Amino acid sequence: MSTIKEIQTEITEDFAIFDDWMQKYEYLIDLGKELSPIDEQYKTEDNLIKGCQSRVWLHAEYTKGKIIYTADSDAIMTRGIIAVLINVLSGQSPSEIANAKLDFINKIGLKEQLSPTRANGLVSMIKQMKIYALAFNN
Amino acid sequence: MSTIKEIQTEITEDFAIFDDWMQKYEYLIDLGKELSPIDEQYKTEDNLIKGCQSRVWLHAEYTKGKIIYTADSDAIMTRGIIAVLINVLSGQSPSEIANAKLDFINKIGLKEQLSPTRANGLVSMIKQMKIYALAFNN
Amino acid sequence: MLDINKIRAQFPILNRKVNGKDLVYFDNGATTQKPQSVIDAEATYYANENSNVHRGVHFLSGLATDKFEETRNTVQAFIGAKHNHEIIFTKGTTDSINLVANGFRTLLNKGDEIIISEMEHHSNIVPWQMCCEISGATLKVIPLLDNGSLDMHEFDNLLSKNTKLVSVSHISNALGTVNDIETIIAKAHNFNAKVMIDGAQAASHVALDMQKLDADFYCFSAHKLFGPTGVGVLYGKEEILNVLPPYQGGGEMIKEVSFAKTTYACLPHKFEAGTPNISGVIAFKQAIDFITDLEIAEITKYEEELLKYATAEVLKIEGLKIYGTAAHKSGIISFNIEGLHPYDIGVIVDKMGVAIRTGHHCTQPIMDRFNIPGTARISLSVYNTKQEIDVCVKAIKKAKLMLS
Amino acid sequence: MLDINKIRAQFPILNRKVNGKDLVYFDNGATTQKPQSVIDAEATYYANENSNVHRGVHFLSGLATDKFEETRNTVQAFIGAKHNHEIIFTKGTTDSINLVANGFRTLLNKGDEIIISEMEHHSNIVPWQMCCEISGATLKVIPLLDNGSLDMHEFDNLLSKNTKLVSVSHISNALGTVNDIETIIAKAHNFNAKVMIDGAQAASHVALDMQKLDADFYCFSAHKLFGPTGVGVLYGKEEILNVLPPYQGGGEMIKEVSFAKTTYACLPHKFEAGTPNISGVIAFKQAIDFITDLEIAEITKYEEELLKYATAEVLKIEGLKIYGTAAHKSGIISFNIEGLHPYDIGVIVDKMGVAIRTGHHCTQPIMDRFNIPGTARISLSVYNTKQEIDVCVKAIKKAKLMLS
Ligand SMILES: Cc1ncc(COP(=O)(O)O)c(C=O)c1O
Ligand SMILES: Cc1ncc(COP(=O)(O)O)c(C=O)c1O
Repeated sequence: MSTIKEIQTEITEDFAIFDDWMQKYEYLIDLGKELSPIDEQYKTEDNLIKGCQSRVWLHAEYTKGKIIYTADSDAIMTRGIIAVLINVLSGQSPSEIANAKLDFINKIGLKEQLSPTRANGLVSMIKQMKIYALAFNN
Repeated sequence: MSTIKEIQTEITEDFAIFDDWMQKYEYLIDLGKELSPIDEQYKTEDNLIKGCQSRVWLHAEYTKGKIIYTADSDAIMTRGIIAVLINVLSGQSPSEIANAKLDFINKIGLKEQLSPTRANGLVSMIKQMKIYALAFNN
Repeated sequence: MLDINKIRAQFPILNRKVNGKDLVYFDNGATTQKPQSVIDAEATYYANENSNVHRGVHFLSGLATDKFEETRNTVQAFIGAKHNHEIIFTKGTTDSINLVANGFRTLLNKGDEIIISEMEHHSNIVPWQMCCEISGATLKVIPLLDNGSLDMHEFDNLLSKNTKLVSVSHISNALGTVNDIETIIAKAHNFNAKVMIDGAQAASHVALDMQKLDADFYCFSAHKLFGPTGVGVLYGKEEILNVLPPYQGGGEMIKEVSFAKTTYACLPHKFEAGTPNISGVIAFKQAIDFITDLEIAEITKYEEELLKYATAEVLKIEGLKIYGTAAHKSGIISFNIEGLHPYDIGVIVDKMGVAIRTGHHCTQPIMDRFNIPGTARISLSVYNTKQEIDVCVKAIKKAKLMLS
Repeated sequence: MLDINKIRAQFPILNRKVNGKDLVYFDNGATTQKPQSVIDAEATYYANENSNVHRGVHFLSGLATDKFEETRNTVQAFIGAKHNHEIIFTKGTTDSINLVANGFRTLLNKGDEIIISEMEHHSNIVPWQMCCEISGATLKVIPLLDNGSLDMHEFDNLLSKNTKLVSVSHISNALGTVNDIETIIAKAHNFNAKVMIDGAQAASHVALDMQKLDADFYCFSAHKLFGPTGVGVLYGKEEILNVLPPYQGGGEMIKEVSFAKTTYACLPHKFEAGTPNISGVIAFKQAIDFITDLEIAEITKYEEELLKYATAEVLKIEGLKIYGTAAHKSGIISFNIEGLHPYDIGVIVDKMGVAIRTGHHCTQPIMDRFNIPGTARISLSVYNTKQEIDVCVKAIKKAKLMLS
């Protein structure tokens, strides 16, 4: 399995192909559509991360030294970004996740969507992913 | 006795002599010093008109169809302006006072001191003088 | 007739690009843009006149105070208040409503009732919930009809001798419904209830006359009226403001302070504790002058025309549903497209330079009523044009294509 | 060393004439003047970036929100708060104190005590009087010594296990006294009482470090700190802000609203209902940057030098008495001249271009303590000079001559 760093490089290259925002957004929408669904039983209040506008559910499981994340959102653009984040972090070890620097976010131009002041719940989602990593690390 | 209009003209001429604010203010201070004192028994809470900064006491007496005002203030500049106002209004009939247009205020450059938003109680004093006039008119 | 190009020229932000495209600003319900005169007034104040108000005897303090009070007189004339001390400056509509709701706590008893409606902005719900919790009064809610107007029949049923206050919006920010507040006020007064009108969405769109309307309280925000942020107006009838207890304690609002006994100042100062937003209030005058120069009736007419056009155009988009279809509406179109989340629509049209709002618009009970997570909302102002509506509709269509 | 001419050049108002004379602005305790960077920031915001914050997904809304939050981070760094959500934006010091006093109503019981001092500004008196009236708690007052400092011995006597909160000013606006708040905080904490510090007169003059100070609440106004009117800061420790009930109800401060149950948002939003003073908060960042660029320690040093000079110079005027002669003072000189009313002095020096404040400075209990109707007050800022002090002293002498 590739490292977090390698996956980020890959994603950055994937996005570099696109000339304009529209192609990039269409790609994100496709990723959102393809995101493997979260098990319905995990779409609970407890797993809900509330942004002002779109809702995000996040579930984490720890097996064989790795964390497997599944997630969902009611907005498709948010799902697309979730798909990218899961691609990067899911299946990695807690310590790698906890220490990961997610620098692809700036590089592929998702910064706006992932600014701490945005209302889409994604920043809280990343925070929650790291909190799981720290918890499983102990 | 001169009419309110005549007195105002006189006062305007008095002030027109002065070249600068300093002479004008010194004149006002002198008027303030010369203001015939209010009878101490009338310096009551009831007769007190509170500006934020200087206090004004106003007393009115109705005799022989005329209103006689006496007034005082703890600030000398305020006393000076009071002296001018009493000069203009005291000894006139209620209806003349009630209808008086005090246009000398603008002409002699006391507008700043007598703006409705000033904290010296003078505007409230003029209002109170007119209220007495209306009361005695009935 | 209004010369819209001349109007647009007064708003510098309308020249800017967003994401490489001309800005199309349709988020006027959230806040309006500002004409150059308002921007200049703030700058001029700070560069030439800045001083604290109401307290100083020096020149600048007098100047600032005079200008500050000039705005109060301008607002008085704008809404037809009887006295200038019936105009209280607050920091916004939310502040104005809280001021009244806080004061009413002490005037209400268990068994008393407050009536609001299902279409209210959170700012006209939560303060009354807090007020009821503390006073023991009960909150009653006028329900919505399917077209987004108030169920006036139910309103009649809710009114009783227990009703002490009715607080409803003049115009709904999420649905655009213009409420028949004249009737609401008259009916409430029949039961001796006071009426507060949340005019946040009305003051820049329709003419206001407090004498005709006979509302007991009316409030709005300067920032939704081409004015600065951080300034609000609370109008209240003198006799009611006199019995309402003060809200905040502090400088300006007192007559005498001692540890034994503090007495409160007269109106309007009783409700204006502390240093106010002086620059904002002073610049606000320019915003009102902007409106009165255009004539509010002309604005209403033009916006009605825009609304009619926009409604017809968006309805051509298949699967699009408008929430709020009352007969009497202001320039607000809330909609969803079948199968799409409003957030996604908003994010994509933004990339085409079009600023619309998405979400619950601080009106969750409306969203619950229609069982939707939110809507996308176009809200119009007098500087908007039909061409902008065309751009917006095109952008929505593109978003639909991309998202489907 | 500070280059005062360079500093002055940043303040456009300092070039203006008043009554034909160069403005000498010594009313900084009431409000400070604004550097061009602050003025420009407001104008730029309105001309390019204006949008409502925290709600929109469109570009301008994101931009405005980011800038708004940037100021919060700047304030956090400026006062050394642990978290940025410990910074609440209010409309001013008065608003900040009312927010806390209102919340404490529900946390206090009969028999509990609040301690304030005899030197407090009305804004730090009246809210606590209101709080006590409603909660049944008792207000205790630390008396003043003749030199205008707090009677710390009496403070010790007042402190008890009943003390729930102590609220005192960092620096007195009427006397200039710098209180030993470190000691006050430590002593209050020994009794498990919370401490609120009114920093209105401190924040632009002395360095602040919440970690070292350990205050539970600290507040100040932007307009006294070279920033816009209508913006205030309330700092509170996270754990205390979390238990304090919300103040105003409205948009932004909720998590969910329904008529059955409303839940509140997290910090800082819980305390920021409604549209904030967006332009003011954004421009406020420039004001703090102005201070940090100069270095606050340099400002303190320079102002001490000015104070020393001004004190010596005014004391040369016969019959002049200074109120507030504590060992540790900030740049404020409150005085009276035997036989003269401060109002008269103020009116006359104004004619010579000198803006000083006269009156009770919203501290009537101090005036009562010294049995005077008011004082004339010179309050200094970093852009003032010794030459200006000379002009002011000359003007006071002239006033004395005219009035005697
Ligand atoms: C010590 C002190 N506290 C509180 C205040 C009130 O500040 P504001 O009027 O900005 O609310 C002031 C300023 O007048 C002050 O000097
Ligand atoms: C109908 C209505 N009421 C109240 C408000 C609150 O106004 P503000 O945020 O300016 O306090 C708004 C605006 O968001 C509104 O549209």
